[in-house]
Amino acid sequence: MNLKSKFTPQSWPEHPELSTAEGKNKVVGFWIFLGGETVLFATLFATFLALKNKGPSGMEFTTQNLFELPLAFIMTMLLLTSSLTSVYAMYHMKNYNFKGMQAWLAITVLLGLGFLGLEIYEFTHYVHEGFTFSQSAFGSSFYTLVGTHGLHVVIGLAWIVLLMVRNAGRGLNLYNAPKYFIASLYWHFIDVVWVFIFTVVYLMGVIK
Amino acid sequence: MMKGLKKWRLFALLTALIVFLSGCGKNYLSTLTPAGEVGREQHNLLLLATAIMTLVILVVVVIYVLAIVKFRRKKVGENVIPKQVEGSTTLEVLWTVIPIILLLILAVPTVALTYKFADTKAMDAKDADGKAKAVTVNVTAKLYWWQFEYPNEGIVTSQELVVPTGEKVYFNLKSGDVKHSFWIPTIGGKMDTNVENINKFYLEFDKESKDLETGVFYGKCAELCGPSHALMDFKVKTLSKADFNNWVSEMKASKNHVASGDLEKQGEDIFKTSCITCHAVSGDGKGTGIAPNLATFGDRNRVAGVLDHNKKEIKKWINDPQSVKPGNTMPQPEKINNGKKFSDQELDALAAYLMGLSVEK
Amino acid sequence: MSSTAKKKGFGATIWDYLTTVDHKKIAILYLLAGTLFFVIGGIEAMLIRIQLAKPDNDFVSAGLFNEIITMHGTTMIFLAAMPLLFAFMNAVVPLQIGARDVAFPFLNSLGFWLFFWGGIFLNLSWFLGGAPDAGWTSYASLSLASAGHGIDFYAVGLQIAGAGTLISGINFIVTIVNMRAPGMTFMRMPLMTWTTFIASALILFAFPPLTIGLFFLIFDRMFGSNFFDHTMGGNTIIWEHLFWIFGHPEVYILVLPAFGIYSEIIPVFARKRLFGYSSMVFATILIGFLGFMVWAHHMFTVGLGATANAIFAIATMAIAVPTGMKVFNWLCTMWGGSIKVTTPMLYALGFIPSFVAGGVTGVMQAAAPVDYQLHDSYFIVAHFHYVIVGGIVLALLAATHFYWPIMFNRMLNETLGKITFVFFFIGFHLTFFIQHFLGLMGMPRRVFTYLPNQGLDTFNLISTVGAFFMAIGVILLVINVIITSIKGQPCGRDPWGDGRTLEWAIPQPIPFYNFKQTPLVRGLDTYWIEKMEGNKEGMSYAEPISDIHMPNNSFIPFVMVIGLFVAGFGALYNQDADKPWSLVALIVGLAITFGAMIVRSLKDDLGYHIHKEDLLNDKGGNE
Amino acid sequence: MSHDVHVEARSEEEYKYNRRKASQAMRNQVTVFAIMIFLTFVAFATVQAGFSAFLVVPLILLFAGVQVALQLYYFMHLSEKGTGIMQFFMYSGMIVAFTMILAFVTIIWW
Ligand code: HEA
Ligand code: HEA
Ligand code: HEC
Ligand code: CUA
Ligand SMILES: [Cu+2]
Repeated sequence: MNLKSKFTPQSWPEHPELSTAEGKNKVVGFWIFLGGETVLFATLFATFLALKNKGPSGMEFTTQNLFELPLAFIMTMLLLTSSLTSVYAMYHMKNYNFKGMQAWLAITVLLGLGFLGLEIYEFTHYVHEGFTFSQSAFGSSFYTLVGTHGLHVVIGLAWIVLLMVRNAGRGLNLYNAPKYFIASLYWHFIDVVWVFIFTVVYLMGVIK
Repeated sequence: MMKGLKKWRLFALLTALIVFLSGCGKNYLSTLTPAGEVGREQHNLLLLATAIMTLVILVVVVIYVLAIVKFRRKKVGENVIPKQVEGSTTLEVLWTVIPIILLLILAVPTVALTYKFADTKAMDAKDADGKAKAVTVNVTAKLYWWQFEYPNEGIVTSQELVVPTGEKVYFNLKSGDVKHSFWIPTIGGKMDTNVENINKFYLEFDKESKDLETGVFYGKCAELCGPSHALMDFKVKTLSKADFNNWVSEMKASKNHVASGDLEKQGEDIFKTSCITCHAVSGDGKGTGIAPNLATFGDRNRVAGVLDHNKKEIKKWINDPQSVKPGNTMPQPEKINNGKKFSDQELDALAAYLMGLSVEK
Repeated sequence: MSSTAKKKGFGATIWDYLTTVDHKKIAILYLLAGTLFFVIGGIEAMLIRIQLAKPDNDFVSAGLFNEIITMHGTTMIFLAAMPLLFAFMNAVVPLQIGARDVAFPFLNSLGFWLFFWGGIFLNLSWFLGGAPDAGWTSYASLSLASAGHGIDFYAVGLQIAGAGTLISGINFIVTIVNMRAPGMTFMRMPLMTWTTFIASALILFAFPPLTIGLFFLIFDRMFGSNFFDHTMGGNTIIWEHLFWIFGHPEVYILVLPAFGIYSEIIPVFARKRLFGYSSMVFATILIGFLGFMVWAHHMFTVGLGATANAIFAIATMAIAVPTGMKVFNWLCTMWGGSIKVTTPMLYALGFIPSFVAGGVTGVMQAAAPVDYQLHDSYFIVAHFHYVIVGGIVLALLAATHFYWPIMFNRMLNETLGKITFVFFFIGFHLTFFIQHFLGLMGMPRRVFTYLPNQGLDTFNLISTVGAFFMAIGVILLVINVIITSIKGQPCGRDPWGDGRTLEWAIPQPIPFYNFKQTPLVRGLDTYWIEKMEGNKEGMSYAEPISDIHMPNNSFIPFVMVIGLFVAGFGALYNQDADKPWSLVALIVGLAITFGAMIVRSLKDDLGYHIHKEDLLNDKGGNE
Repeated sequence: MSHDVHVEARSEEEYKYNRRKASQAMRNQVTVFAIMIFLTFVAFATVQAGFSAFLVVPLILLFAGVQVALQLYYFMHLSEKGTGIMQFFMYSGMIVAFTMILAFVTIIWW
């Protein structure tokens, strides 16, 4: 396919991410990868549920006295909103509006960074209180589950930023449209996982 | 459940076949010579399963042989193009339904027995003194030896499990270090000893072990647990209820054991300085959990589960336990005897003393 | 890059293979590496059998024995059986569906190198202070207690190799979903393709639990977490579940492609359409699905409780039904056909009764109360070697003979092939049949020795003798391969005469771009249909000849994997205080990997085109 | 993989129509977002209010399920045509996930 072929909004296909064979492969492949990721996170959730509040005898930390809902709520809002902004970005991508897309992605990244910052704050806070990765099985499973999600956020951010920088000078084409599209899928998936994290870890954690 | 089934005749025949095929193994070790209710029921289910499976294999092989014989190209003709058949719904249904029926025949007793073997409610039945009515043994598996504690009787032994015949014996199984698995093939199927929880199950012992070639049933560790996993054997002595009660009181009395004779006395002295920190020699109490309780050592069938039970092997063991069971936790003599090996004479003394530790004489 | 490049030097060939993204060459790489590991695993098996030939033997020591069985199991499953199956999947599936290559050629190469270096990493443990010794299952209590770095090699090595497998699995799925030639509907796909598809789906869902389990193990051993340390609230049963949630589907990942291979061979040599095609497809899917519902049958004695045991027992038994459908369909394919007993067919014929025997012992074990006796005894060893050797290894040997013409344009010697079969087959039954009785007679598995006069001596000796027969068989095969590569003649298209599917329709040697024109698929067994209708070309085409777009070769996958390989050592030695360089290795390794990834994503790699004129001039292959 | 796509310029008419359709769809997305925010809010609120766990847990799990479905079907466009295979793999993954979690909360003791 030709990188240089120029498009107008009119000639830009309705599904740019699917209009090349490579694009189709990428999108289908990525969805299948997400199927695998589902199981990966399920494993972490399952382990967390099995090890929740388990520790050396006399351990003081429990989900009830550790977690704070307001923080989790703010984090949730940030991430949910970033999901919407990336929907906007894809909307502009399909309209062949490169600037609009980049702008909305930038907002997405900012929201993601906010989320990440809060998460780091939360973790350092716990560590200060003495609740660490190696303090108990509960600690190990908590940090691994939430941390793996955090790692996904980091990767997602890096990915989006890389795409934005890389393509800033060349605009949209059929070669990079699928890349943008799957990056946004990835970002939504991160949000999907978070929905379960705040429900299962935080909300179900603080219920007495 | 499977009562009154005439089919057992057929199974007897099949057993005979298997016996013929295998020589059956030894009656103190083989699962094919069950000597207890649990083992027997498992054996019966095994035979039922074998019968079904033999049938399946037979059917397949008959079709298979016929197909090969009838439809070789030599017979059919070199250039014949066979009819390209798509399939057959009737046949599909047939070979879905028949296996399901066969599996159901297997599944019903499977489920029933699974629940039966897991039924340990009787363990909780207490008599007036708050003691459990059933004989209960707390098994602790350690690298590479077994401790058997009898909480009701307040005694402890190791390496050789002693149980009464003719009643259900209940077990609490636990591991002291890594995972092991408790298996007495002739008596009944195994149960793991986990590190984080206690498993419960029961076994029944029909036959008194003194009639066996070896005098005891053989027990095995069935979960890989390190280099000497293969050597983590234990033995089972089954006694009539009366003999068992007798044994229990002898065990309680074993704390009063005194060594007789000079050699044994000398052995006792060495033992008191080097060994007593780990090994108890009284069957009374709960056991140290560090090393096998040696109160019944003289009555044993093997040394450390695997060596022949005589003075020569005892000396070999004490002199170099690591060469016998690599990775086991009993220290080499240098470690416990001020950096020296035991002299031959000291070993003799220890052996004599250990042989004298007995409750059954 | 042109199709006319002739006779390359040795160095150029090596470079070509290091950078190739062509599925046919990657297939050859898988074949070579898989064979290497199969021979290593086989030698380990021989050591096991020699040690057990007589009671109280001291051929190898207790600790070493545990290392050998662990490495035997791990090597055979992860580094021999799977890659060898991948070899044939890679070689055949794209051709069968009329595709130019797999969906992600770059990832295909990455997957291979990950597997290869992961395997090397694991095997280096032999030289770097001892191999893993906790069994291929590596149960957590023991694997945490195990001293030295053996278990670390296991965890990190499998992590690397496993990533490769996962990538390849996704690749196959997308290939099969997206790259089928026009007319190739799902219900016209050959069974090799179907089983590859389902096995890949199983990989997709089974490997993540293993990945996580291995991470837990790595964290526990190297970074101070407490997943499995019960004194800190951890639980070793979690490992057992994770391992078997992976482990059980894994055995179907192995056996389904093997079923696929038989489903190709039997119709060809019975000269008859596969009986009950749609029920075969249905059975494959059902086996895949049920495969995820039965893992706890490996844990009947753990103490999960009667209800769990009963449920998993029933679910396990259910798998016999779809598997039975397959067996009877194969039998009915032969029935009424015209059977020619070539070497591949001989293996297929040997497979049927052997696998059924292994399968039914599986069902016996599924009866939980019986399994209380059988678990961790030699009966289990007998069961799984019957299904694995009788199912998978026979399939691999069959496929080697069957697909050799496609991969190398040569035929392996038939007579020698049949002799190989006889040795291997007799040896196989001799070795493993008797082990059923060893188990029933009270011999636990994973024992480095046993006491004399317990009735186990003779049978063990017989078993060892059988293993030597198998070794002779394998050596004969190697000889056959060597002879063929020296003296073999090009065999041309459809050498078996009765090929039915597209891979046989393509001219030999196969051009590096596969099909000059995308074929049009007009039904199940396309090539057969065309042949029956007298089409000399063997194919109908879906489009006129036009330019072909090809991906570029790339060295990046190799570099990425080397980075991970180095980082693996860094992580592994990070726990040792006396190895400060380990942190450097970890960082440098990861930097290499990420650097290579960034290069890959920054550089637009658009491939190149083969022009129509060149295609028209190209009369045959690319050699 | 072998050929470039031929992208045909759409007629002005068609283009306008598509544009309208897209912005209509975008408005739907915003509605979906509003629902998600609402669900999240209710979930946090019921927990904060301290109702009985037997009531709250199923409720918030249900809400989570709905939210995820919305994400998948609207934000990630699974509701569009030609996504059968993707749905198949997602659902298969979820079945495996569910089985595993069920097992871990029932048969792993203390
Ligand atoms: C390719 C590999 C493979 C395959 C295909 C199978 C297939 C099966 N396996 Fe096996 N299994 C292993 C590899 C495999 N297994 C391995 C490696 C282990 C040990 C791991 C370890 O611990 O190290 C193991 C262990 C194992 C266990 C655990 C034993 C234990 O450790 O206690 C069990 C228990 O249920 C089991 C059952 C089964 C069953 C029911 C099948 C079924 O799929 C078989 C179905 C096939 C048939 C039944 C034959 C054909 C059917 C018919 C002709 C129809 C009619 C049949 C009937 C009505 C019965 N297997
Ligand atoms: C794909 C899987 C696979 C395959 C193919 C095999 C093949 C074989 N296996 Fe293995 N086996 C396992 C998977 C496999 N095994 C697993 C998973 C375990 C459990 C491990 C554990 O407990 O953790 C196991 C365990 C296991 C045991 C039990 C160990 C124990 O519990 O103590 C035994 C014992 O007999 C055994 C034997 C054999 C033999 C004789 C072969 C033979 O079929 C091998 C045949 C091949 C050869 C003989 C190679 C010949 C080549 C040469 C001799 C060299 C020639 C060289 C040149 C020409 C250069 N295996
Ligand atoms: C650190 C503790 C320790 C000390 C000290 C120790 N042992 Fe042991 N001993 C063990 C352990 C542990 C075993 C079980 C080994 C096994 O079977 O794996 C054992 C086993 C034995 C056995 C075999 C037991 C049986 O039931 O078959 C004998 C006999 C024995 N020890 C004698 C001695 C003597 C004599 C001494 C002193 C000279 C001694 N031990 C000192 C730990 C110790
Ligand atoms: Cu203890 Cu094996
Ligand atoms: Cu299994």
